[in-house]
Amino acid sequence: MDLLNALVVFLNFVFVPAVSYGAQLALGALGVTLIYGILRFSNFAHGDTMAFGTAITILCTFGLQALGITFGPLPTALLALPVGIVATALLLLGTDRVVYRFYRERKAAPVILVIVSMGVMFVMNGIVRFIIGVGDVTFADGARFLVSARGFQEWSGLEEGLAIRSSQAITVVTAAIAVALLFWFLNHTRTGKSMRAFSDNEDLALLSGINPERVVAITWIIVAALATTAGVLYGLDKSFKAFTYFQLLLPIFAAAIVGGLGNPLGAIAGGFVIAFSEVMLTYAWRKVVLYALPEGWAPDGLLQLMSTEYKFAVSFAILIIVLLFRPTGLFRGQSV
Amino acid sequence: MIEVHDLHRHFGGFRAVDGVSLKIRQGSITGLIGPNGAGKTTLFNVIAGRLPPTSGRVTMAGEDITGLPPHELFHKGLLRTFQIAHEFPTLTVRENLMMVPPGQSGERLWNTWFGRRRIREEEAALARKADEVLEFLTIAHLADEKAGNLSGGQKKLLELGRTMMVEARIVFLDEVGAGVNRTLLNTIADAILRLNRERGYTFCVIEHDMDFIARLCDPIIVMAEGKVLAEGSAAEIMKNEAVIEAYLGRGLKNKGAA
Amino acid sequence: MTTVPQTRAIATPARDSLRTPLLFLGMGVLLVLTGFLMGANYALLVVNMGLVSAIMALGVNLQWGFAGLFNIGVMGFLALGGLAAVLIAMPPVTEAWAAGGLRILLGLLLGAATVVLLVLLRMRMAPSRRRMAVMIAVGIAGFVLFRRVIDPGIVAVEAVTPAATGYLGGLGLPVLLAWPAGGLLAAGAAWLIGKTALGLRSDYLAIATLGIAEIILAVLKNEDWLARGVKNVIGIPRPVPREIDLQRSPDFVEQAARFGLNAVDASKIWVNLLYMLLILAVLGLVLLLSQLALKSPWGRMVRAIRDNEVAAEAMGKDVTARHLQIFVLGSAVIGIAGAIMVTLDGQLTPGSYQPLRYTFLIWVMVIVGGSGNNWGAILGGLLIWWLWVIVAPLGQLVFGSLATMMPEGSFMAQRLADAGEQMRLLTMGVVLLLVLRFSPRGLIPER
Amino acid sequence: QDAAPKIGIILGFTGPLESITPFMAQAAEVAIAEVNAAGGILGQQVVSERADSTCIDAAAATAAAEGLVEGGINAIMGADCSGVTNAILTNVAVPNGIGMISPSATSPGLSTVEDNGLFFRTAPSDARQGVVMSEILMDRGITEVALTYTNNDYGKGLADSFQAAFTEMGGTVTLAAPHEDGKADYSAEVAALAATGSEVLVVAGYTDQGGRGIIQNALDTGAFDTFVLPDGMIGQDIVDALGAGLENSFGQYPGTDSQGAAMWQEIAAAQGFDGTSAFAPESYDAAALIMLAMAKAGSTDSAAWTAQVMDLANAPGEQIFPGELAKALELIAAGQDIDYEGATAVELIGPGESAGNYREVEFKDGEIVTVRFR
Amino acid sequence: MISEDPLRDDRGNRDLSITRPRDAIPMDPIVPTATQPATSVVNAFLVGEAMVGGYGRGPSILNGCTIAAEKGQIAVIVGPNGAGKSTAMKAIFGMLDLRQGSVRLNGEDITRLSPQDRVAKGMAFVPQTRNIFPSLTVQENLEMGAFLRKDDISRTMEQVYELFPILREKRRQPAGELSGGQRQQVAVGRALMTQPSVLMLDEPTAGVSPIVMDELFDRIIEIARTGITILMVEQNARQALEIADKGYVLVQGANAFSGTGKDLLADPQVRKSFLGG
Ligand SMILES: Nc1ncnc2c1ncn2[C@@H]1O[C@H](COP(=O)(O)OP(=O)(O)OP(=O)(O)O)[C@@H](O)[C@H]1O
Ligand SMILES: Nc1ncnc2c1ncn2[C@@H]1O[C@H](COP(=O)(O)OP(=O)(O)OP(=O)(O)O)[C@@H](O)[C@H]1O
Ligand SMILES: [Mg+2]
Ligand SMILES: [Mg+2]
Repeated sequence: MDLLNALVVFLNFVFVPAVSYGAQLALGALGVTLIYGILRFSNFAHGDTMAFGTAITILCTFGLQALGITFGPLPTALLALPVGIVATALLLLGTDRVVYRFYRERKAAPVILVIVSMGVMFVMNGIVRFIIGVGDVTFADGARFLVSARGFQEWSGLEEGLAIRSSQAITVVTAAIAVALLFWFLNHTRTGKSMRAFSDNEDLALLSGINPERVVAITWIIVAALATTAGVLYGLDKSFKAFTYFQLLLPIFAAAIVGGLGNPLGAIAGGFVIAFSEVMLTYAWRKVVLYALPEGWAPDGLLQLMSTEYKFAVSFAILIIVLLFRPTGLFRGQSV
Repeated sequence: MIEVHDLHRHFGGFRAVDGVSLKIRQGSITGLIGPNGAGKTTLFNVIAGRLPPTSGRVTMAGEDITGLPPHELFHKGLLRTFQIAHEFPTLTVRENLMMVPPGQSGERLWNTWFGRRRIREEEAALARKADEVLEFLTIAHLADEKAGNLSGGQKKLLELGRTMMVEARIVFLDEVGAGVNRTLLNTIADAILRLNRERGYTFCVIEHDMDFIARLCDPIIVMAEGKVLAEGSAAEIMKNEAVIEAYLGRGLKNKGAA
Repeated sequence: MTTVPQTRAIATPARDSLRTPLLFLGMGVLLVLTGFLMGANYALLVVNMGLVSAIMALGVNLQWGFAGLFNIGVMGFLALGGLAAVLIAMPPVTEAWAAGGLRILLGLLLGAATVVLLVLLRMRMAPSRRRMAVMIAVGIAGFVLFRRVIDPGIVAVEAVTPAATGYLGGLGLPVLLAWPAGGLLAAGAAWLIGKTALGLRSDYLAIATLGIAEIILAVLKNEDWLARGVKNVIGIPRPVPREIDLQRSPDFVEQAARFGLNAVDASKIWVNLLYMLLILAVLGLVLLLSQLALKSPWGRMVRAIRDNEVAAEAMGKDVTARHLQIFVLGSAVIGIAGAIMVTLDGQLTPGSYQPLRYTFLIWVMVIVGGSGNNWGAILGGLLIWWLWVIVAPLGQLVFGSLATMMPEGSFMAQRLADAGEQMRLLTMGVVLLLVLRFSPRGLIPER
Repeated sequence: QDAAPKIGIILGFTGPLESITPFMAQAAEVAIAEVNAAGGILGQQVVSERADSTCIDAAAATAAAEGLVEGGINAIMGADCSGVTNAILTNVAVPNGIGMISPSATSPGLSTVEDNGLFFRTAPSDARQGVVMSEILMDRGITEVALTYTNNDYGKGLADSFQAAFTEMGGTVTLAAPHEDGKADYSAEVAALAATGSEVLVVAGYTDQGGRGIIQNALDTGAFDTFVLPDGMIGQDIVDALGAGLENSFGQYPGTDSQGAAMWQEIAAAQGFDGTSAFAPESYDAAALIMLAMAKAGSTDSAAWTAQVMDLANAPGEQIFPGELAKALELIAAGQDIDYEGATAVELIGPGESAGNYREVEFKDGEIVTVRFR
Repeated sequence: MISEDPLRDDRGNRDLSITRPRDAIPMDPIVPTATQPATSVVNAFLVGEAMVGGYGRGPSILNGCTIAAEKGQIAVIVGPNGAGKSTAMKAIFGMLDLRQGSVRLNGEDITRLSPQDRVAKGMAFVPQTRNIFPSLTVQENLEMGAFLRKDDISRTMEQVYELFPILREKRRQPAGELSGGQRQQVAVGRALMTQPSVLMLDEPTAGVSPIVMDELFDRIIEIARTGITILMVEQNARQALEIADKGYVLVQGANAFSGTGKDLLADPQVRKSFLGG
């Protein structure tokens, strides 16, 4: 019996990874949910928006590194982040100007906008690959670990290690701050309220003197900031690859939807639901149980509920079950 | 006809319908009035199966119909209109009416492939019927317009028109009059009376226009804050202090401008 | 008065009735041009797959365009259709059946029985803690029993020459039977899904269907005993003769020579034409049936439901039942298309079913064509598929020549040359945006 | 012969393999350039044309290949993924009678497909590698491993053959968990693999896909520090990215003690790209084989040149390594036998697939160090 | 698509006319013609003169009607359903492109201003339908009414709550969850928050209980007395005309009768055909 080791194993392989993956999804989902909440469509280009912001940030990071500028123990990419955000904001505003605005003025049905965003997705895809290529890019520097497995073992004298990467910590903190800020912004500032009003009833918003173009522009700028941050943090933690960012779209959407579209808190909750269900349900509990049970009680199997090949299936099944009980997500999101 | 037994419907902690018991007599035109937010529409929604009750029972001709879905109630002859018009915007006005009657053979997929002749005949009859109703509602010229393009009042008329497409046993009218021209409303009142007398429809009517209510309804039930406040004939209700206090008021204070 | 954009225009009937034939004519011209530029056979291939895409688009259009069901699990139903092709047309693997086939069947029966029992329990017992407990107990017991019975069977079956078979094989029937069977399989799955998930709305339904599609694919990819999983099933029998046999048949070569064609070209064209006839027959039937249905009170009811479910329900229409019916029908059409596609490819490769290609591209077809209009869906299917394959050479052409215009060896020239193939997606995106820009409600809008 | 010999290079330039296919195509083009510098074949310069197989979309791949055929190609270098390779083979290559050499389709299923003698591959079928890998493990005294493989025909095939061979030799695979490429997160897989308590992890994936994600994650969490890497996982890029993390690891990829691989590295380096990138050397070999076969057959007709492929690839004859294509052409012209070794020690067996000689490697100081050959 | 809750369904966004895409139908140049009515109304504070217009390329709904209101006075439009009353209101507010005619405010021609610009000029409008923000709370709805105001809005909000006490109770509830009449009160409250110089109301009393209606009319009179111009469409025509300084009867997009409220009430033909006897 060794409960401490059991706990550490659990933390190291289930809790910490799930929390940080959940936070990564949540940051992405925040952007998706915001667009849905204000502009009322599911933006398929979000994954590629994240990729674009990250690509610019990476180029800028490389520039900084070449100049010998670093950010101490923190990744240099964080220094370059503002540049990425600005570039992404410009891109999004430009896209809105040449693409989305037309359909907004025409009151196109949301599904048209969804398909249009698919077109935008293809184009951004091309742009990103053009800028940075299709290969895998690693750009993390600074201290990789807050707590490394080896370090933890030495420090605690336990058999098991616990690793916390700095990128994980930064992601979780950022996600928490982002959702708090967004919540406050939407519910307690004049601009935020006007954005919600616009999403509720565009015509009436006009009659109240709310400038729709301003609302839209602010939305895109916030989305740019969220998307770039999410993309960069994800890239720091894993690595950057255009195709993976496109693939991220699905879990991000799942997170936004299971949380309830349009609700920032929902995005966070959704991210964690997806992440935890992926990791927990396919985890082989054997090691934890080995430590937790008295000597000699050891089970012979792996104690795995589901094998990992059904990881996505399981997380989607959980998602569907959640939706069956809460048809518009955990936090009662909007629906068009 | 319809009996409501101690019906409750709560939204969170808010008791929109708070223990209502009432009877709608067969063949009557029952008026349901009360201040805004009294719970009238919610009561309708519960009876018509739109909302599940928190507790309580609804029976129709002795049969328990609590919580039945709206489409089944429709087939039992219970019809309703919506306070906020619920037209089918991309259907034409005529189609809005033609879709109403139940049991159309063309609504079975199989018949649409192998029973075209019969469908054509039925359709012709339906179209005639729809045009009659439109004529009556003074919007025959709009028969081929998309219903989404109607004016606010015209949509309410369409809402009423749908109930005239079928043989109903009981019809719930939720503020058909709001936004309808008063002259036309008189005509509608005549029609309701006729349907009631000649075809034996039972009506339950929510309306804020007291002339309309007074002309049609007996008895009148007054609701306030989720409960039944009073019940009686028009004359009784008009004199009831509580009702005047809560609902009717005493007319304009500043008669005439400047 | 000057011109007005199409969205607002209440187009005159004359222009409206001409629009569809004109657009189809234009599509035809495009295809013929493709034939001239890239070869007749290439054009035929594109047309065939375009027609299959059109069937898929019809299925999606039935669900979305007419009933407003946001199904983005298209990929899953396509895959089920494809599975049917394997299950019907591949020869049975007798060793595998001997090794554990019956065990697997028994296991599946037990699994199904458990589910039925659970449903019965749910219906028969009053909602209570006890019901919950009983159901959980039955569920777990059933699952354990199911795994106990089926697992050894699976292991045994998968061990039978895993590199070549390792699965139960199919029924060895003519592959054409797989087409309706694919529809049935997809319809069955859709019925189950619809029973549970159709209460959801818009994007929530979308993600649920997407999830179900992912689950279907996870099963297809990982249950090797069923259809070899990611090891793929290749060599699915064809409903038409093989080109190479034709080329070897003296009769055929002689016939071809009379038309002045060499044997290779003639065989390819003949085979593709045969395929085209088969596909056209299916497409025509689906189109006819759905047009008849839509131009009837049934169609009116369905549109009414799409417009306003609440009111439709109050008018006595059983919204849930109609949704289920349409979901099943649409999925069946998609399943048929899936079976046809696998037949055309001659192989089932579960790993290749990706949402971008097999769900979203189909959606693009429906929307660009004009949702709510069957002719639009067909046009969209043809056009978008054509674009999808043509932009690859096109993008390369454009970017290749751009690259040569840049100064030799410069960064841009290098990038552009490298990016040639990548630009396929970009080109696709630009074209999509342009089409939707000039025809925001689709090329052939609903009425 | 009037038209220039033309080779179609059909690979998945978009889609899941898009990050390695450019190098594969480049490798093939390097071979073509080399031949052209030596005066081409049959007195003409060889031309090539790329097309996108998408790797996943059989219908699009078929159309793209048909487009190439209409464009007058005489041979196909491709395709990459086994699925589309089969589709192109049965729907385009066989009906049109066009020869085809795939550098990377490793599915065993392709060994038995009806190809009319038109199909070859320079990548070994996975069956052999499983055995080699098991032997390496046994020699190192490792009898218990956890296994993860990329969930496609390559990964699954390799995992199957490895599992069979390893168990046969008395080893235990505690868990065989597939992973999907291109996904966002691999914590679940690593967690499950770590829970087995095995010390060694076999990763049958790709250097820039899920395989790498798994290793990264396993290193970070301290779950494993010894990895066994088969061919798809070996490349300079992963060594650069993971650095010291691979110090304890080892693996194997096709190669003999012939100097071919090293020579190829040099050529690639001179062209400015990473020669170790997965399936790049195989691509070079595929293209080279096609051209040499055409030269030997004296014809660009597929039936003619495919008949020469086996002969060229196997002994007897003078060994030909990368960069020596000019010499090979001369020898062929002189009517002498050659044995094409190329970058991957090509040896074609059975229905025309690589026999599979392997080099066992370790990763020291950021270098891929060959330990021995098997 | 329609969501679960019918009350939440009126998100705007369906009326294409409102945002006036740039390429809308261009106006024919306005040439004064003999058919235009006498210029007696020209000097009123708010005038929509000889308006002709319709939706999209459809037929004209307005056929040369003229509506005017003096500063600090109440003008009421009545007429059968579909007569074009709401359309006339929209035209005056710039949510519909006029094919002919003009709109003037305080002598200035505002025909070509966008609705937003008219809001900035002190005009406020309560549409007949979709006139609230359903997912915003009641209080936020009111705040949005005062979006352009820079001064302290709490006093006005207090006044609105006094006028409609039920709204104070429900101020933290999403407006979409209110009853029909309560929503109508929110809509009017929102417009009052603007502190406009012109207040346009399209059937403000539809669905409102008698006691609230009386309060509302009282309040409208009060507002008018502070110098605000009020233009409203009403089906509760008799009460409305009683307080009206000026009444218009619209039939098929044209003026059928006009006069003071009392005149119209006294006219037996008007009473019979339009006011329900
Ligand atoms: N979905 C809901 N959530 C919370 N409260 C609700 C909801 N629907 C209605 N209510 C509340 O229930 C009360 C009764 O509403 P209801 O619509 O039944 O009133 P009503 O009597 O029809 O009023 P009116 O005459 O204005 O139409 C109102 O106070 C309303 O705010
Ligand atoms: N968006 C629209 N598109 C096309 N036609 C419309 C549209 N809105 C209204 N109409 C038509 O314009 C005419 C006038 O409508 P309007 O809404 O102005 O009537 P109204 O006088 O306000 O009637 P009500 O008293 O019923 O509200 C109606 O016949 C209607 O069908
Ligand atoms: Mg009500
Ligand atoms: Mg109106």
